[in-house]
Formats: sequence, structure tokens, C-alpha cells
Amino acid sequence: MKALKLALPLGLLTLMGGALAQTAAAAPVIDKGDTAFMLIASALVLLMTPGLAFFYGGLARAKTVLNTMMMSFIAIGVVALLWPLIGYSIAFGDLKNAFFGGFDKVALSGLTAGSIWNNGGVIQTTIPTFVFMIFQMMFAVITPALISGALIDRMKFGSYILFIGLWSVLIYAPLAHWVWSANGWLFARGVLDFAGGTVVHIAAGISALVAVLILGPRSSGSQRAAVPHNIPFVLLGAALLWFGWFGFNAGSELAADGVAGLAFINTAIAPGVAMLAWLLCEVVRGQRPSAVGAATGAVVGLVAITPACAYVGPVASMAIGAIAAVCSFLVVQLKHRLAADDALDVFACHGVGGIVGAILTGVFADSRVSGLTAAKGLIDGNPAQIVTQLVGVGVTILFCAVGTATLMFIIKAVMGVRVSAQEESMGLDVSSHAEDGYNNGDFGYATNGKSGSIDSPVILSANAND
Amino acid sequence: MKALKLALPLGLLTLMGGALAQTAAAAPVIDKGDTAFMLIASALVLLMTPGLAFFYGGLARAKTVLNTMMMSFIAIGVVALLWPLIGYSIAFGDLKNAFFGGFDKVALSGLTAGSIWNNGGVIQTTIPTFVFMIFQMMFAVITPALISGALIDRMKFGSYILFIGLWSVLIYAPLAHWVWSANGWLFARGVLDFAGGTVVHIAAGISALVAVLILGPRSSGSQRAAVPHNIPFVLLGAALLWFGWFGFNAGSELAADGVAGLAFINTAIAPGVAMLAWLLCEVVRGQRPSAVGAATGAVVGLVAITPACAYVGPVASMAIGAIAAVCSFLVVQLKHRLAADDALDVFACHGVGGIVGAILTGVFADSRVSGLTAAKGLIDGNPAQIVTQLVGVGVTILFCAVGTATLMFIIKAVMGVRVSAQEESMGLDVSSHAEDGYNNGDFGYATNGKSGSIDSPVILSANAND
Amino acid sequence: MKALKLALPLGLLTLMGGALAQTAAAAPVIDKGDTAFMLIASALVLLMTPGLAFFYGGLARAKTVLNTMMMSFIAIGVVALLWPLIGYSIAFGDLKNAFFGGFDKVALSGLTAGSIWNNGGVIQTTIPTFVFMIFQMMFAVITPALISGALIDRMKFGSYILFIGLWSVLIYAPLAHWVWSANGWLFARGVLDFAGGTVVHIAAGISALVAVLILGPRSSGSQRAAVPHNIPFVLLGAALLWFGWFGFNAGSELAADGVAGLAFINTAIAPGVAMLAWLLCEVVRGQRPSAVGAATGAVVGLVAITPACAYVGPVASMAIGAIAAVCSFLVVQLKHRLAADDALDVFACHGVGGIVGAILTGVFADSRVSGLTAAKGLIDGNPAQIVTQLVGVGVTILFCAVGTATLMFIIKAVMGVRVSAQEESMGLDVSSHAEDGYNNGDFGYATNGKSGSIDSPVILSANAND
Amino acid sequence: MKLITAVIRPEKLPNVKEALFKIGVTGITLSRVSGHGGEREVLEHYRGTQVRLEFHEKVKLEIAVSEAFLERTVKAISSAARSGEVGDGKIFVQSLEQVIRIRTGENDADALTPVGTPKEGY
Amino acid sequence: MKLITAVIRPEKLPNVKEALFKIGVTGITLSRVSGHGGEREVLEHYRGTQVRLEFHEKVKLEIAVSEAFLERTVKAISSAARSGEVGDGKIFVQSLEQVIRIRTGENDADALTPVGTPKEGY
Amino acid sequence: MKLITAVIRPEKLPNVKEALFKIGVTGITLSRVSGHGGEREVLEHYRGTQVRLEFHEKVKLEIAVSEAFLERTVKAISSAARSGEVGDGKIFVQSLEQVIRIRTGENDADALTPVGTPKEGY
Ligand SMILES: Nc1ncnc2c1ncn2[C@@H]1O[C@H](COP(=O)(O)OP(=O)(O)O)[C@@H](O)[C@H]1O
Ligand SMILES: Nc1ncnc2c1ncn2[C@@H]1O[C@H](COP(=O)(O)OP(=O)(O)O)[C@@H](O)[C@H]1O
Ligand SMILES: Nc1ncnc2c1ncn2[C@@H]1O[C@H](COP(=O)(O)OP(=O)(O)O)[C@@H](O)[C@H]1O
Repeated sequence: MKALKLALPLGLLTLMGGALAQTAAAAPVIDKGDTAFMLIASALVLLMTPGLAFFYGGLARAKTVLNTMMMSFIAIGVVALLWPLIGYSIAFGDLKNAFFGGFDKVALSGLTAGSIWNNGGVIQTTIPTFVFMIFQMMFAVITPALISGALIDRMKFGSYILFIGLWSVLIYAPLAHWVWSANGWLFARGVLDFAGGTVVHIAAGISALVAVLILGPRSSGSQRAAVPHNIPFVLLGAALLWFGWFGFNAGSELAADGVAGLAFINTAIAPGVAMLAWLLCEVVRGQRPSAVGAATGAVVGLVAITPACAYVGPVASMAIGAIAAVCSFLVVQLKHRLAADDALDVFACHGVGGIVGAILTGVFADSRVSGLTAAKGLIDGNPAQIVTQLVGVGVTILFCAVGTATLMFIIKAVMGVRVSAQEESMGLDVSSHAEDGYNNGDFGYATNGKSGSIDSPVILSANAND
Repeated sequence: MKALKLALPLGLLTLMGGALAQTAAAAPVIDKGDTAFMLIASALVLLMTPGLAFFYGGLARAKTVLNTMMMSFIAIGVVALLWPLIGYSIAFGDLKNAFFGGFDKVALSGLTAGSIWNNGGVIQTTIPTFVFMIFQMMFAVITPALISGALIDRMKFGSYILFIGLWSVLIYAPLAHWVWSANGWLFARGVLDFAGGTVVHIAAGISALVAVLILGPRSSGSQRAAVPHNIPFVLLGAALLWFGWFGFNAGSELAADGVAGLAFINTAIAPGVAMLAWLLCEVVRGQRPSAVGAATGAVVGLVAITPACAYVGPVASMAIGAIAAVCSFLVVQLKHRLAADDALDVFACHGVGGIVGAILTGVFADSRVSGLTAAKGLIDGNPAQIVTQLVGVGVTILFCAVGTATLMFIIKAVMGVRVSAQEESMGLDVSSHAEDGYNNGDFGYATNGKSGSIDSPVILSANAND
Repeated sequence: MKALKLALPLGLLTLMGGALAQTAAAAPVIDKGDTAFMLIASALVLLMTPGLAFFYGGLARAKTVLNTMMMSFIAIGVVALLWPLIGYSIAFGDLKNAFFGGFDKVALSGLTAGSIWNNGGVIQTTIPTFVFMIFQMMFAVITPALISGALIDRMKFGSYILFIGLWSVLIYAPLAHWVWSANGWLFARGVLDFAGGTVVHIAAGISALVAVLILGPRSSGSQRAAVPHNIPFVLLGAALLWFGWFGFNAGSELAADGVAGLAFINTAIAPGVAMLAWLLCEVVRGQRPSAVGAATGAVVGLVAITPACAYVGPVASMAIGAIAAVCSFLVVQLKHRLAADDALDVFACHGVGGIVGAILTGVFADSRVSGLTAAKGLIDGNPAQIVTQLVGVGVTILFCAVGTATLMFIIKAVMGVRVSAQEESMGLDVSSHAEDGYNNGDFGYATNGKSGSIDSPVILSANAND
Repeated sequence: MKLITAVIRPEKLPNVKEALFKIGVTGITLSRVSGHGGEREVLEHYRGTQVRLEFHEKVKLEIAVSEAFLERTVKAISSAARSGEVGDGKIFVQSLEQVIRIRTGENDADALTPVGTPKEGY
Repeated sequence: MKLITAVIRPEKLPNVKEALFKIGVTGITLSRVSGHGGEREVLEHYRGTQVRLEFHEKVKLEIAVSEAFLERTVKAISSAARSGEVGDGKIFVQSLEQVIRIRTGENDADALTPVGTPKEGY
Repeated sequence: MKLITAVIRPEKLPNVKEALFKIGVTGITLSRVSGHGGEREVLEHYRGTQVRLEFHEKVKLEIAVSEAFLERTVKAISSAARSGEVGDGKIFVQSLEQVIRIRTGENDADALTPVGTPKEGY
């Protein structure tokens, strides 16, 4: 939603792209085209979380596939409860201060089907407030879910739920306020983050890294056996993520216009090139170009283009995709040197991809392509933007690292964060969810909930009983 | 599509949400935004049926996964043939009577790309009639497919096709007329059903229950082994259903406006909370929170919010999700006491969820949030709405129960409804479709259709031959 | 995009569907509704390629599933690089000649977020040029990916990448210019191809056939074992293809209007009926109605309706679906008589379906339904259109056959096209990608990239070492 | 001691299991196998290709028993697994030289006694 | 009677099957196994992690035959399964004390005769 | 020669493998099996249905060795697979009449020698 907000520091209230030149005088109206676009974009972003569940679930082992997927799915439930109740208000409530949004929108009080979103009167959009709220909610859902990839195979499910609930309210919502709300302090500072490079990806990547340091590594047994159990699922997940990401990036324009078009094409180009770059890295290292590599490269490209998507031209977009893929590839190769057992490389993909993307936004932002005069990077004559971007990156890293560490330590103290070693070796699907991902059905007995009934296995002699 | 229709009983032809205040005098025009929204919404609803195929298919056993999935897929084929030919005309044809729509629109006669849907001149929308027709068709596809979940593992595929064909024309189409057409008698009665709680979910749930009573239970062998064979598929199915449901619910507004926005947010919130509620029920009963439970809870929440989605506020939506999940959970626990072997809990999910949702619509409908003055429930000072809702529920139950029983008895008499016991024990994939869902390919022989050719297995001695 | 272009030969610049009657004098503006539609339609078309990966991947054997899927995924990467750099310019660049578009749009030079697509000033649309470019790119992605189904199980991955890269630039892009650009010579000739029956499906089908003749058949061992390894994946792929195809077909109108509505409904009806027709063929031949058959039939119906979708009425659409399914079914039965080992029947599905659809467009195009006066077929009093269609088909076949043969021979000479027999018998997943699609993880060792480290298997005695 | 190997129909497994538990045999190792014998081939069709499934899904049970238990175990399996149709399967009996319980290192008949049942081996 | 257990390459299964059918052996039980022997390890890479596949996919055949059939069966398998490369597999022969056909309760050599072929056991 | 069949916990496989390699045993055939013994049942819940998993995942190893190698192989497996909890598994030893290496047609102990190691059979 940066295109809208950028207008502000320059004191411009006119918006990009066509027919939106209403002054404050004209009564704001809902634009059907924009609303249609944002409704569908919100649905696309929702689909990213199940997409993530498959991306992560396919990379996990068969005996922890359900736990891994549930860590994404449950985020939908938790945030669908907390975001309307409180998170939205913290992020986009009244504009009293630069650090959080306040409590006036708690439980969405006062909003009706007729409300049009205007960020407290400062920015006029043409979409219903409900639609803005839900679009933002989808971001708040996927961000904590991203973290889960680092934590799989050993975290208590209850502790995880508590963690993401608190994280989404206490870390994500304020950060969203800082970067995206009209009076957020990073926004005012001029940090460019069109669709969430800092708020979503750096935040998730850093939090993942810090969280695993406190959680501890997987047992050597599960680490050793950590081969993706179903790579078609990884590809399915990557495809759904990519598909949804069009809503994520282009939708962040909050309007169906040429800027959304630019954001959209870069969301296709950068990950495509990143996929090629990743495979090339594999070949250069003497490996084969792999399907997991293609999926990973594409996701890294998507991450890296997120902050930049509406600001840069298509060739710059190719460069961002390629550079991010190479950086992320190198970090993945080094991961075994790290103390942190980041199981599915959340830091290497989202953290590194997000940081590279945020910085390169400062390099490649080009108002001659985007028409957004407030978004100029190095190549458009504004080298200072790189510094601004670094500030944004630094603040996000600091805030998320400290915040996540605090939350994890508290939860560890209160209820513990790890399952027992035995539960870990059984696999969390059976131990935390009492389910198996895949069954052939022949060797187990369904007993209809009536133990001892006529349907249950007849066990007569005592010594047969255990 | 209730927001539009509700206007009618009050004699209002003006529509909700903005720029649509054309009087009958002004020539109706197509709104590009609304049309864009409804085209995509129709595609989303189509995707729900494959989503259902995965939801059901994952819950089935590996040896009946294809039959289970085909029961959904074939519904697309059958209804894509019958709805344009006759179903649409019965549901939305001329307005001569309150019980069915007539035959003037048989084979969509008279419709062109320029037609704008106005329900026989009574309600003016801004979308092409073709778009309205196809949006409605997607509903007519998924409703009979929902029933199939109860019938798996033993129903003849041919009989099933005949059943859903007749059901969609003789039961679904008239019911859609009653509830959604401008002169339908339940519509006139003031029953609130925004997106199909009665027409779709109660209808499917009750029909499923009645159909299995006539079909009979699965063999004890297949019942015993009835453990979901692929839970990631269940999650995939739930995700696609949820994604499509945004088109289903918000699209029922037939316009991209604030009411659609409200319908949309409730379609995210209610199932999210229902998911949490279901998992909580499991924990309270001493079980583990399960992935199947999360998927089931979300689907029940989606069902329950369907009739209410554009009428209630977000907190009421949370309540509806939670209450429906608890009710449905309890019925699922009791299912083994029922005589009916409803294999995948169609009644417990869609029937119970639909009934709870329909009634709670009468409780929570709140025109102060929706702006729809004709949709007031108990909390908006109109307790009588609950009675109206009960009438809608009762009529639907009665009609579907009698209609389904009649169809099933006729089909049973004419061609039988069950496969043989031996086919059942082989699994319907091999016996009804001559296919296996999963193959490793090493133990079978592909013979290129040329038996006896050089490629086929050389079998020389007589005693080796069978 | 034919509705727009057809206007041209008749000298009409006014566009279909409502409010778009701007003359050249009025400054063109972006329509938010159309743009919203086209953005989402582009995302839908992108999703078709992963859909194809699952359709093909499920039909492949478990040991080549990843290679098969990668052949689709890599097309996204390759074309995301080449289309913006050069392909788009060749297809839709300046209008100097009828055979290719020129180099003025290389690397999308000169395009900005404010550009509105008008095909060199001849046709005025209401969508940003970026959006047109990306919508077209998605077509350029999926077309070469379609070819891959014929080539699986034995083609070198590097050679394949080179092949599709060259093919997309040298064959696809010019063909797109001929058929869809305002001065393309087939377009000027009056060939009707609304959404790509010739450019996409016939091109892919013929190229597949020619390519396998040069590549050679699979080893008899892999042919023998060629049973679909995961049919639910086939159904998933078909569902995603169908879902995306709504964007493909209706989006080709480049506007959200009644013609898009007509294209949309036919995209639902024809494949539904084709699915039924295919299953009926199976039953008539004494087989069982199969899930693979249902999926195949639906895809053939989608192919066949592609050129016709905005020109024909719904009953004609049923006829097209049914006829194409029967033709394709017959060709599939005969495939073992062919010398070409077209592994996944690309020619029988896309080639045959495309040809039948292109010809039937000349039969059933009916301007009384579509309102498009330039698109009249036999039943609308214009039998000559059939000849025109045959010209289009013939030219496409000739160009693609010669072009593909040339490319394949060159690549074969330069770097070879086949993997070794041993690699083929190992399966291409392990031999070309060093990955297994599915792992249970117990029997393999992950060694963290540090061979000889403490984590790797301790192998002490010499004779244990190999 | 003897090693009994039985190849049975998967749908008969619950019956066989109950029959074994009733006579006190609880140590069992199961696996999924494909069997070829006198049963008819199953034909499948995938597009233009016919596939013959010459092998049928079966379950293999391996059970080590002491001599004393041999006969009743064979009888239990054989009657619980019988449907009377071709394809019911076979039982193979082999002699077993040694059995070791990994947990304790116990040998032979001792190794066959389930936990907490200090009775005679079966 | 003897129990022949052969571990072979999956791609050789069709050949072996034909060879067995030709000499009249139709009772076979198959399973999927992983074998480790003299073959080279396969390396796979997943992101930064190298995976060694020390085991190769094999198919195990178990065939009970009467003494008379032993030699020709072993020969048939051995020549049909041979590729000459390391990893072709092994054949094990064990003595079999008893065979029971579940369907009929028949014993020993009788149990090995396929349906409808009242010839000498093989 | 002897055929050693061991049923172990899957998570112990890496240990067992290393132990076998250390003593020079490299010919192994593995398969996935389900075992029932003294271990507790696992309960799963799917909607209203309770499922008892009476069988636990195990891995079966089959190893043919010459007499000389028997004892050390059994010991290696037995100590590497031990966790001390119920469910560690069993080792069965049977006599083996004949072993044929398919690749070469070699017989008996020769067939057990891995490639390139013309030492005494193990
Ligand atoms: N000689 C044999 N060796 C190994 N397994 C056999 C043998 N004969 C039969 N079997 C196994 O027993 C199963 C059933 O045998 P079959 O001959 O089909 O039926 P029946 O035992 O009723 O005559 C086969 O599928 C196969 O797994
Ligand atoms: N001593 C053994 N015990 C059990 N199985 C063995 C033994 N030796 C080999 N095998 C099985 O035979 C397969 C092939 O053996 P290998 O030594 O690789 O080739 P070759 O027999 O050609 O020398 C192995 O993968 C394994 O499954
Ligand atoms: N008598 C037996 N016959 C065949 N397999 C057995 C037998 N007893 C045990 N097993 C196998 O050994 C595994 C472990 O045995 P169990 O009795 O659970 O533990 P323990 O050996 O520690 O007492 C079982 O799961 C089963 O696979």
C-alpha cells in the first residue's frame, strides 16, 4: 500500500492511476473495479497460507507433515480471532502516535458496510474499510506462519499457538503501524516497502532465527533423516504461494491501476529469473538442477521483489531476483555452520531475501517507470534512499529479535517450548495430533469411539492385552 | 444474492452500495467492476468442487479415492449439461408462479452477450445474464456433490449419476426458485439466506442422510478400515473450499461493494474461529487437536456463516462459527448411534452447520452493520425473524427428505443402487473405474491395448494361464 | 483478444460491451473494472502451468514425476526472462510488417505504469500495457510447457530448456503476431481464434508430435511401466487447468463485459460435456468410466472451446465439447499404431482438440449470440469461414512442424537430446535432478554437506566402502 | 522353534488377528506383499493403454512360535483367513535355529514370551 | 519342499516373471525391498544438504517349490535377472517343512499345485 | 550359511547399519514391516472415530552370512538396536541351504563375498 502512502510525505493527496483525483471536498465513493480487485486479492493472499503449508509440509518428513501443515493452518484461526478483535486497531487505529494505532477500532467497533477506508482521514481510498481490514488480516496471518518453518519437528503445539498469537498482536501489528500507517514513524522516515519486505519477510526471517536459538536444534536423528518427503507438494506450495503473491504485491496498491500492473509484472519476472539463478548456482557447484531448488529460488525471488515491486522496472526486477537468489543460495550452503537449526531455511529464504530486496529497492526504485515521484532510488538519482532502507532493515531486525526473544523466553518459562525426546522421535503427527498423515488403513482398527463394544477388537486372554 | 432480493419485499428497487441508483427509466448498463468481480467469483466457486473432491478423497481410503473424487468431478459434467438446458429455466425462468420458474429459458434461449440480468424485470443488476447464469450453475454443481460424501464406498456410479442429475433438476432448481427468485414463495416469506444455507447446505445434508438410509451402511470391513488415507489432501481440499467460498459468499451480493466486503470478512472470521472451537472441543474431550479436526471445523464454520454472511457483524460471526462448530462436533461424536452410515459426516457438517447458521441468522442479523434494512434479527429488535428462519429450515428439510427418498427408491427399483459385496471389498476404484489411485508401476503390465501382441506378457503353458 | 481485433477488418474502432465508445479524440483512460479483471485473469493463467505440471506429473511414473513437473515449472522461468526481453517485442512490437513485430519493445523499453495498451494506436483498450504484456506472457509460458508431455522420461533437461527458449522466441512469438496483432497476416485473413486454439494448442500439439519423432521413443521398459502414478494429482492438475482457463478464455476479451461472460460460460459448458462424452466412449468400448478419462475429456473440451469460446452459443458449445472428445478419444486408441511415442498424448489432446475446435469455430460462430458481427460461421450464414479456419490450421501446422524439426535437429547436433539408457532406466528424477519425488527418510542419510564429518556414516573397513 | 509365514487376503487380517490373540499369540510381524497364484488378472485402462494387474495385494504375517504352539497357530490362521475363493493364500512353516530378543539379549523360547507373562513359551 | 527367495532389480521383474511362467511356476509372492551390497551410492542434494542413498530399490520374490522344481526355478530366475552389472541380486534357498493352502486346508506338495491343474506338483 | 532376520526400530537403523559396516557386513536387504508385540497401542482420533494402532512401524533386515560371521553379526545388531524399552525387536536365525549370486552364477559362500574383496567369506 505504499503507493498511496508515499504521496503523503510530499503533501500530495492525489493518487496515482486515473480517475481518483477527488479532493477532500468531493464525497468519497467506492470504486467497483478497485473493490472487485481487492476482494479477489484478499482471497489470493489467504490462499498463500495453505500454499505455505504445502511448501513446508512437503519439505518435512512424512511423520511430521501434519504438524508442519497445522502450524500454518492454525495461524488462520488464531489471527482471524485476534486481528479483528485487537490487532487491526493496533496497526491501523486512530492516529494519535507514531508507535501504535490505539484501541478505538477494537473489535472493529464502528465499522459498517458503508465505511470507506481513509486511514483516519489522511489518505482517501476507494475501497470499503472492511476490505482493507481483511486484506491486511491476510498479511497478519501468513507472517507468523512463515516463522513456523524453522520450528518444526520439536515445538509444542500449544506453545506455538501462544507464541504466534502474542507475536501477531505485540510484534506484527505495531510494526505494520510503523511502516504502513500514515503516521507510522518509519513511514514518515521515507522507508520504501511496497508490499511487506520488512514487515513480513525480514520480520519472519529474523524471528525464526531467534526463536530456534531458544528452542534448540532437532535431535540428531530427525536432522539426519530430514529429506523432503513429498516434493510435488513442495511444488504445489510454491505454485499457490506465487499465485497468491500476485494479490499480495499488486493488491498492496489498493487499486486496479497501472501501478498495480507494474507490481504484478515484477511479481512474475523476478521469481522466474530467481528460479533460473538458483538452478544455475546448483549446476555451478556441481550438483544437478533440482525441483526443490527451483521452488526455493522462486520463493526467494518473490520475497526479494516484495518491497520493490511497484517501484522498479522489469530489467531491475530481473536483477533483484538473480541477486537475491545467489545470496540466499550461499547462506543455505553455510547453514550447517550456524548454531541455529532453522529446519526449513526461513532465515535464508525470507530473512536474506527480504534484506536483499529492501536494500535493492533503494538502488533500483525508478520513478520514471512507476510514475511514483516519491520513490526514487540510486539509479533515479537518489543514493540516500539506500541509507533510508538500511534504517528500515535495521530497526525491523532489532525490534523483531528483541521481541521474539522476550516472547520465547516467557513461554519457555511458563509452559515449556519443546516436546519430549520420545515424542520427537515418534514424530509430532502422532504425538501432538494423534494422527498419521498417510494411512493404508489395513493394519489399524477404527473402533467407533465405543471401546469394548462389539466392533472393537476382541481381546480375550490377559497376556494378549498389552 | 439476498441483498438484492431483500430490497423487493419492501418495494425498493434501489440497490445497496453506491453508484447503482438507476431508476427503471435509465437504460441499465453493465458495470465493469461488478462484472469483473462476478466472473472471478464464478471461477472461485467452480474450484470448490475439486476442492470438495480432495476434502472427501483424502478422508476416504486409498482404494476408493478415485471413486470418491469422481463423484464430485462428475457433478461438474452432469450439471454443466443440465443446468443450461433446463435447471436454470426452472430456477430463474419467467415469474409466472411462486413454485417454479417455467420453461422459457430452456437451453438459455433468447440470451445473448448483451443481456443484463434483471430477474424478469423486477430486480436490476449490473452484470450480464450469462454471468449470473454461470455463477448460479456453480452452486448447482457443488450442492449434489456435497451429498456424495455420505454415499462413498458402495454406491453404483451409474445410479449416482442418475441420482444427482434428477436431484439437481427436480429438487435443487425448484428450491433455488423458492428462496432466491423474486417471486419465490420462501423469498416472499422473508426467509434470510444470503448465500445458500438452506438451498445448498441444509438441502445437501438432509438429502445425504435420507439417501444413506435407503442405500444402507458400508460393509463392516470398509467401515472398520475407514481411516483418512491422505490428510494433506483433506487440508488441500479445505483450503480450496475456503478460497472458493469467498466467491460463493461475497459473490452472492452480485456486486463489488461494501456488503460484499462484509460477506467476505465474515467468510474469513467465522471459519477461523470455528477451527479453533473444534480443536478446543477435541482437547476438552481429552483428544489431541487434529488436522482433520481443524479442516472439519473450518468447513463447518463456512457452512454456518453462509446464510448470515452479509447480515451480521464480525463479532456475531465469531459466535456463529464457534456455536456451529460445537454443535457439529457433538453430532459427530454421536454419529455411531445413528442407523445411517453417513460416511464422511455430510449431515453433521452441512446439515447441522446449515441449520445452526440459518437459525443464528435470525438471531444476529444486524442492519446497523450491513445497512440492509430488511435484514434484522433478534439483536436488531426483530425476534420474529427466528420464526421465519425456522420456517425456511423446516420447509427445506421436508422437501429434500421427501424428494430424495422418492428419487432413491425409484432408482433402486429401476437399476439398483449398490455395488456387489465383492466389488465393495475390492474397493470401488478398481471395480467401478478399473483404475488404481496410486501405482508404483513395477508390478503391472501396460499392454498397449493389443492383447497377444509382442509386448504383452508371454504366457506359454496352459497351467500358467489363470 | 479476438473480439477487439475483429473490429478492425471492418474498420470499426468502437469496442464491444458498453461504455467504451470513446473515439480517437477522447483521451484513453484505464478502466478499473477491466484492469481488475485482467490482473486476476493473468494470475489465473499463470496457475495453469503448475496445473499442467500436476496433470502431467500424476500421469508420469513415480521415478520421473519431478522431471515431468520441472519441465512445466522451468517454462515459467525461461519465458519470464525471454518474453519481456524479446518475445513480447516480436509478437506485439511496432506494426511495420505482417510477419513479426520488430524490436522497438525489446526489454519493454519505453513502457511505464501509465501506458495504456493500444496495439500501436490501432486498437484502443482500457487496460495498462503492462497488464496486456503479462497476460500475453502467461500464454507464452504455458504453450511450450504443453509440449513437454510428449517428451518425458528421456529428454536431457538442458536440451529441453534450450528448446523451449528458442521455440518461444522463434516460433511462438511470430505466430502470436500473425494471429493476434492488428497487422498480423492471419488476423487480416479473418481467421477466428479467440483465445489460442491455433497459436497455443495446435502449435503445441504439432510441435510435440514432430519433436518426439526426432527424440525417439522411450525404452520399452519405461513404456511398459507407464501407468499413472498418482491419479489424484491428475485430477488436481485438471482442476487447476480448468480454473485458470477461465482467465485464459474470458480474459482474452481484455475487458469484463458480456462477451467475456459468453466466453466464460462456454469454458464451463464445453469441457463438462466433453468429460461426459469421453466417459461414454469408454463405456461404449466396454471399459469402465475412468478418472483419467474424465480429466482428459475435460481438458480436451477446454482445448476445443478455446478458439470458439466468445463466438458460439451454449448449445453449440456442448456440441463442440462432445465432438472434440470423441475425435480425441479415437486418436488416443490408435496411438500405439503411430511411430511417435507421444508419452502423454499431447498431440491427441491438444493437437486434435485444437484442430477440431478451430474448424468447428467456422461452423458454429454465431453473431446473433455474441453480438460480434465479424464472427459468423456456417450456422450464421457464412460457410466460407470454414475455409478460412482451415487456412489458419494449415499454416500453423506447417510453420510449427518445420520450425520444431529445425530446432530439434540443431539441438540434437549440438548437444544431444537424450539421456543415456542407464539414466533412463534409473528414472530422470535421480539421474537429472538428483532427487526423489517421495522419501520416507528412514533408509537414506543426510550428511549436511560435510562429507567425512562426524555426522556422516562411519565407514571403517575397506571392503565395506563400495 | 518354528517360523510360520502366512500370506493372506488383506481384508481377512482383522479376523486373523483376533484369532491369534485368542490363542495367545501376540508376537507378529506384518508386511504388504503382492501375490500371484490362481486368481484372475484384473484389467485396468488408462487412456489407450490396457494394464494387467497380475498380482494381487496380500498381507504377509511372520510369526515365530515354539513347537508347542505350532499347530494351533496354523489352525487359527488357516480357519480365520479362509473365504473359500481362489486367492486365500498359503502358510509356510520353517524351522528356526535361534531367536534373540534384542531388548534383553534373551535367547530362544524365552525370547518368545511376551512382556509380563512369565508363562511357558508358546 | 524348498523356499526360494530372490532379490532382483525391479526393472528385471517382467523378464523374471515370464521366465517363471514359461517353466510353469505361477505361485509367487513379491515385495518391495531396499538392498545394500556392492553398488555405488547415489548422491542427492536438497538445498544445502547432501543425502546418500546407500540402499537401492529391489524386488524380493518368494516362491515355494517342490524339490523337483528347485533347480529349473533357480536357473530361470538367475538367467532372466542377470544384467551383468553389480547389483543383480541374490537367490537364497531354504528348506520348507510344511505348506498349507488356506482355501482348502491341503498340505505340502498338494498345496503347491495351482487351481485346475491336477498334475504333479512342481 | 545362515539367514539372519532382524526386526528393529526404524530410528535404530542408522546405528545398526554402522555396526554392520564396521564388522564388514555389507550385504543387507531391508524392508518396512509392521510389528505387534508387547508395545502399547497408539490411539488416534478421526472425527468421532477412535483408531487403535496395534502395530508399530519396524524395519526388517535380512542378512545372509557364513557360519563364521553369524555370532558377531547377531551381536552387532543386537547391541546397536537396543534401547531397552519394550519393542526393540527380535533376531531370527535360520539355516540356508544355498546362495546364488545372480550376476555371476557363483554359489554359496562365494556368493557372499562383496565385489573386489577376495577375502574369506563372512
Ligand atoms: N508357490 C508359492 N510360493 C509363494 N507364494 C505362493 C505360492 N503359491 C501361492 N502363493 C501366494 O498365495 C497367494 C494365493 O494363492 P492362490 O494360488 O492365488 O490361491 P489359492 O491358495 O487359494 O489356490 C498368492 O497370491 C501368492 O501370494
Ligand atoms: N549377504 C546378503 N544378505 C542379504 N541380501 C544380500 C546379501 N548380499 C546381497 N544382498 C542383496 O542383493 C542385492 C545385490 O547385491 P550386490 O552385492 O549389490 O550385487 P551383486 O550380487 O551383483 O554382487 C543387494 O542390494 C541386497 O539386496
Ligand atoms: N513371535 C514373534 N514372531 C514374529 N515377530 C515378532 C515376534 N515377537 C516379536 N516380534 C517382532 O518384534 C517386535 C518387537 O517385539 P516386542 O514384543 O514388542 O518387544 P520386545 O522384543 O522388546 O519384547 C514386534 O513389533 C514384532 O515385529
